[in-house]
Amino acid sequence: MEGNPTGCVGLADYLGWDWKSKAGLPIVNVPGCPVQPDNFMETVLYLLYQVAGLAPMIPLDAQLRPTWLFGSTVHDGCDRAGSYEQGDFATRYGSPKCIVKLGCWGPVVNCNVPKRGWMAGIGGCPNVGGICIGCTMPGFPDKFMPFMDEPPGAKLSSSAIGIYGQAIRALRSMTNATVNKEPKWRHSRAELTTGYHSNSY
Amino acid sequence: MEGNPTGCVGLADYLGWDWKSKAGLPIVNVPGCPVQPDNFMETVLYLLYQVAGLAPMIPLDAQLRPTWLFGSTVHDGCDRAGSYEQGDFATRYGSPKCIVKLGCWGPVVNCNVPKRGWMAGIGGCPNVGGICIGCTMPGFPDKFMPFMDEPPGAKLSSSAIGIYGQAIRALRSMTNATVNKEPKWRHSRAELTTGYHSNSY
Amino acid sequence: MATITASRAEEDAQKSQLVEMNWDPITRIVGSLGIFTKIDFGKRKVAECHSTSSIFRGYSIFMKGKDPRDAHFITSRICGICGDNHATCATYAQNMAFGVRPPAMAEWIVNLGEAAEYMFDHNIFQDNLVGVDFCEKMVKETNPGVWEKAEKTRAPHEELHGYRTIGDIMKALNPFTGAFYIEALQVSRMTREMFCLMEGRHVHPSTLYPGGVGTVPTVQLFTDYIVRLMKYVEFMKKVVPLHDDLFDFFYEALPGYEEVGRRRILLGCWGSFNNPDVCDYTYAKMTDWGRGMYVTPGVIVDGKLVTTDLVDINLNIRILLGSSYYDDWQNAQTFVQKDPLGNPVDQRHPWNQSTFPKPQKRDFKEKYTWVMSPRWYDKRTGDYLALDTGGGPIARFWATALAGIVDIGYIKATGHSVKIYLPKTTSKPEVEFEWHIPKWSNAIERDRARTYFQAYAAAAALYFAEQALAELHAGRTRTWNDFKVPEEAIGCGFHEAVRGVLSHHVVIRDHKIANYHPYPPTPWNANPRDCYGTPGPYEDAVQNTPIFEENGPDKFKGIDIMRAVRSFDPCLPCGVHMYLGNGKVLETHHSPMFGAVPQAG
Amino acid sequence: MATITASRAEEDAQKSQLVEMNWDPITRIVGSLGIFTKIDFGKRKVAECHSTSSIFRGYSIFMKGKDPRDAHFITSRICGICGDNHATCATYAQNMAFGVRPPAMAEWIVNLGEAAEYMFDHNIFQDNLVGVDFCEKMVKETNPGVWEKAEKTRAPHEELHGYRTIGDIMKALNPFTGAFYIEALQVSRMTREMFCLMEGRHVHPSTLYPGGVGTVPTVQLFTDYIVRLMKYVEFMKKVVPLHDDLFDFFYEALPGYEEVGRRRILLGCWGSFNNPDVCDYTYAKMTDWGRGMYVTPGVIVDGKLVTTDLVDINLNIRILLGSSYYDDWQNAQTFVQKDPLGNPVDQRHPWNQSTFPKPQKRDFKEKYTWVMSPRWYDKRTGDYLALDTGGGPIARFWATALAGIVDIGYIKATGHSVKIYLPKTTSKPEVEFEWHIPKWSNAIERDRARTYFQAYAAAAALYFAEQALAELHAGRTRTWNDFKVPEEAIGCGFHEAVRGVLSHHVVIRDHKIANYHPYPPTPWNANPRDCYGTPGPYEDAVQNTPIFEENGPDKFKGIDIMRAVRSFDPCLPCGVHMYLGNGKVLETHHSPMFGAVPQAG
Repeated sequence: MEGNPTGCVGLADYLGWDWKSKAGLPIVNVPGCPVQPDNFMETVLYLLYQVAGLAPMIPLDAQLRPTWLFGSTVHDGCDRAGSYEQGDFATRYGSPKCIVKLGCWGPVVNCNVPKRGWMAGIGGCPNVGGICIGCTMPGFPDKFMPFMDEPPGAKLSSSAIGIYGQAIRALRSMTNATVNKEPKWRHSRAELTTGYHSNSY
Repeated sequence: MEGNPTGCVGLADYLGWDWKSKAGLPIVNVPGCPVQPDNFMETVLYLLYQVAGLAPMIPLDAQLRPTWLFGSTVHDGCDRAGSYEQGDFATRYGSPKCIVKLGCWGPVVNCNVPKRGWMAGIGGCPNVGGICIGCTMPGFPDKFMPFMDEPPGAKLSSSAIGIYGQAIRALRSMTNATVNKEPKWRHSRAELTTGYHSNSY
Repeated sequence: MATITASRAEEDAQKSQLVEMNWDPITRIVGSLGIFTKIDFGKRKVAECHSTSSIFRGYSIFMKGKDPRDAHFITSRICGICGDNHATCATYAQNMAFGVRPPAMAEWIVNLGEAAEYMFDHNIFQDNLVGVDFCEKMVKETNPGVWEKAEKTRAPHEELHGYRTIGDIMKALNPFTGAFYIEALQVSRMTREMFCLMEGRHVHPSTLYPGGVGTVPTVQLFTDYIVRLMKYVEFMKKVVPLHDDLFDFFYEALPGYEEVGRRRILLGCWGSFNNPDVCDYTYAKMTDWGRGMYVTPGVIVDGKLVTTDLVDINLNIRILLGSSYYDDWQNAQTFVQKDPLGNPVDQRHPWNQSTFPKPQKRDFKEKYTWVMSPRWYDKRTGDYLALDTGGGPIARFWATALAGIVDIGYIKATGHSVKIYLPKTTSKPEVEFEWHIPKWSNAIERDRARTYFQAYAAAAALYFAEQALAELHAGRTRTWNDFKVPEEAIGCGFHEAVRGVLSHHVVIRDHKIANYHPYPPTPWNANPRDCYGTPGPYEDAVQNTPIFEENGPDKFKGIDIMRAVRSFDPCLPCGVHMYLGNGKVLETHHSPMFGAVPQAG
Repeated sequence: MATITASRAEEDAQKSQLVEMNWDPITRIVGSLGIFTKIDFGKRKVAECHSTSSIFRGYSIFMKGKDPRDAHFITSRICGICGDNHATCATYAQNMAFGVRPPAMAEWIVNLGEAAEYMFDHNIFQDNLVGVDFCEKMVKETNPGVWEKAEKTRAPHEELHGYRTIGDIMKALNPFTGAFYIEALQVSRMTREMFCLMEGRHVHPSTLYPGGVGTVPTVQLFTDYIVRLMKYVEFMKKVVPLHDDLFDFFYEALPGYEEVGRRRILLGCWGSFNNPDVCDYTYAKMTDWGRGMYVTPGVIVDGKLVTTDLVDINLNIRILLGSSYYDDWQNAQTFVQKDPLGNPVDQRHPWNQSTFPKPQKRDFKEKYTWVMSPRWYDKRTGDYLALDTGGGPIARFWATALAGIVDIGYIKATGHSVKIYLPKTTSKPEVEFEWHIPKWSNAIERDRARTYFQAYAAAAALYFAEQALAELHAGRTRTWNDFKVPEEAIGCGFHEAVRGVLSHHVVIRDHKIANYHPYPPTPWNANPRDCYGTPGPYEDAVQNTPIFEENGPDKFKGIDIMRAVRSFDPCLPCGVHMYLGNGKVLETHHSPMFGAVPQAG
């Protein structure tokens, strides 16, 4: 978080992204704020299988997230995408339509929550009317704020819905790549680079 | 069903679509083959509220289906619509993409199953890889067969994904209106008009 | 020819003692099964029984001319209880007709779905319907002496299931209030979720297709299944000893109870759970891949395994008339002269059947039901055997045990028994159960086998899940192979519906369905006297049933007859109407509502 | 000024009897609460107690400069247990600052979500954490005599909860194996589902916004909620009498137990559940709409209700230093001179607070914690009152009861008690519970109130669901009203987090957040001695606690101290470390794992 006086970082930022345990296990990130409970337990179970020799090395993406959980975007699994596709966007919260113009970052965020629901298939984010604020992404929260504005990438693609699908997907993956990057102040160095200045307040 | 020697019909076809009980209650159809269990119990509960004077007349569409359950299409609530919108269609069953080209009637079928799931948010139809065969529709099954061919309306709109959203929606509602009509042989008259001829077999 | 059960003339007891009692309908599901009996209260036995069905559907008629790819979608709708068994069996027949072999992953997914179906349906039927016939309230009303004994009898396996006496078990079975009744009902939600994970929807699957499945195989899919499965495995460690205690007690408390629902050992099992390593769906290799199934197909006559060969099983199916409301098709079109191996196919075989409905008045001396009489021709003796399914599990166990083929770690068929190994779970250690071939084919053993088969299905699912995960980890995630519908073809599918044998036979001409005949378990069990006078299994089993109930005709509940019929799992029995012969209603009750206020009707 | 608790000099008992015992951390959640005590085993009482927190977050610092609309999203992340309470409270403050009044439907949805949160969190804390302190295994180890008595004591309400003796209740509370422990854990899933229906996700809601909610109100939404709620209502009919029996028994079995965790009655409640008929979020009308809340705000001093006016409550909040690791802001910027009514705002008020962290070594004579000391200025006496929240429910009940305002059919405040009416459910008749103002503010009564408040939340939810359905049936389904972020504004939100008072204060300048201070319950309860020497509530309550545990220093578990601290619901207590003064670890255990193998560490 920009301005954070503690400069706290995640485990991979601290130990290094290519850190491996003595048993050869990498750091596994199961992101989400909070993490979807079944995503977490399922990852633990996978690692138990792996340790027992019943599964190969856990498949992770470049951000060390399990690929089967974080391989698709929120939009890919969102049951409101039908309204997106029809160019039929919500203009106020509480509408059952696609809320991308109200701040939802779904099209560029890697997360399975709308598809899986939050608990026993109940709840979630854009599928139940909550804008996706990107909490599974390395760039969270700074790159997604202010949350309630339409994301710049989404603005482009939601007005470009007339363009051929291939083009849209290319556009998406660019934006997706951007928010999958770490903010510059996440590192294990001693100096504090979040923009916090103790004398500024 | 075409060719059915029994000529069986639904309650509204038999009693008449404007039939009312002595208490002024209409026939309420909760379609689905089978009906989604929560949809059924929820409708019963609504009617109990209504009978107790705690709710107004149950809101029904022209097919006597509760509007809050059957007001949207399968596609409107499908978490694979994002792939439809990107023109990225599955070419074989088992793909996580939109299966409209494999026979899914979702875009023109009124049903909340992909949104609600089948049991405790688990299962469903196109959301889990099963083509929608239109089992909540008056035209079911005849107007949707053969099931595994791409629906003619969908073929049109899935290739027309480049067209402006408004146009697509207009196209949809036409097809949607068609399949919401009864097959001609559903009636309460004595003669059998399903196309069955006892001497033909 | 020849009747195969010991023939029994209608005995003429004292007129005052012979009371006609009818249960119609005996099920809530399409089929409207009715059991018409005459009971000899003098000799305390059933003198005569007819099984009837008052409904006609017409599936084999309106399937004609349809696209063959639609077969599994349409035939799933035959049944609101075991629709998925029909859909699965139809895809087996389609695969053969279209010449397509699904990827292994698809077979594991189907096997996991069908295993969940067995776990679900046997559980809810056994513990929420059969159980009511054995609960405190029912036993108190029908056999007060047995109830007194039950209260005093310690349960041998108390340490495994937690109930001190047999009476405590019976109390736990009381509908809506019994602890075990409630627990079983909750478990049934979980198994249905397992089913929906694999096949999309219950009871008509959305994700089954010829050539494979539409389900997307992921770590999440199998994890979600396995976490529920492990809870079921733990539940089984309680359920099996609980039912053993209950059923053993009945033999002890009511000497001679083995005669209830007993009939000659004539069991059919068409096999379940295809093995993708060997199953290529070709008719030519059906003998081999049939024997590769994880429940072995077989026909058991008087305790001997006559065959395990699906080709043999297939060719000797005969559909007889005699007491059914149809015209004969002996001289109608012959669709299949020879099977793909060159064997001749009988005109009374499902491939060649034509359906000519002929509605008429019910007459027990003539025609009295819409059910035909499926028989299995025993070429050794020339008998047309009225095989029953025993409600499914007893036949599956018997065939699997005698064949001695299945050996997958969690399950081992020994030639005389079946061992089931359940691993450690949250709060219970690992357990090995062993199903032994019983002395009788009767009500109690049909019910006992059902419980053991729940454990069998769970054990098999553990194996299937491991195999599926291995495929997934190896990156083989394809679930469907493409095919073309041939201009002309035939196909057959063999499966086990929850309550017994299921076959689908299809003939394709001009890319369309020319003939289609599904044979689910109920026609095998509920059929009437055939043209040779051989009664169907229900008729046969009920006619042999002695009456242990202590009530006379006035308060008669017919509990022994109900236990006999229910042991066959006639879909989901729910409504029971009881009439006195002279047309007066004696009593009406709905067994799942037993304990609630009885309703006249 | 002046300390408000009876001041207590450190008594110098025999050196050999005075043992230093520390529990650090006492919670698993951010905050790392540590309780450092000196226990006098001679006099069997606690001689001294310090409450510390070893972690600093910096929220009030990095909130500066952010978009004010982001406040609820960010502040939700303050806590992984009650994030939704923060989000809700933040939207209240935003609504005031932005001048927006949400549609009534939105308020009902938020109320239903927050009611579900109370039902969820109180349930899991009470029955899966507090309960363990009262379970068979714990009581056997700490007070064997009490256990013997419990086994022989009949439970007065056996017919309502099904447990014959108090010992049976204690057995049912055993972690992981006790029947009630397991049932409560399962219920907690259901209440969390209820929460997710309304607020999207637990624990950081996705559907809350300033101006309303994004949840789509449908018959399905409320039906899905109500079916779960009715199960919880049924559960409450068992839980309330069960806990009454358990807590009453402790008073009886251990005379003097009312002194455990007892302190002067100094309770704060900031009110919960806004009433959309009156709540317009303007500061000008806050007095009125605050009194319209369905849990009445109030400050109770020595059993008297000093105020129910949110303006009064707001203006008299003071943040003191004294033992905290911060530099003072007395001479820093003043953000708000006067409130919108023209009342002066103190420099020590959250609106004017500046945060200057100053990390340093822990020194119990000087600075020893990151927690500041919130106080409430009592203008009648000039005291800076160290109000506690009593873990939430006791303060909410006390204020609501004395105010006598709430009267919604399912709940009625009488002026001296609160009546809760629960309607008929599946298997239990309707029930009326009545919470009476207790004699003491102590551990047992805090715990008892928690149970009753679970029933209160369920009863309130029944009312909210009816109101929401009425809105829905009337067609008023709008859930959000638009707003503009003003260039300059101030706002405050008052709410009850699960474990007590919660306030958010925001100052907006140039459309950005210029100052933001959230005050959740834990700073109120866990704070250190302030600049006047007044100890914080934990310190105070623990210092007053006599030791009933039968173990000496060697096997000491500190159960009475744990019960005292846990009664305040210090987030979710989980890890408990215990040290002897000389640095040697006496014992370590994690209470939710109590019964499992203890781990050194």
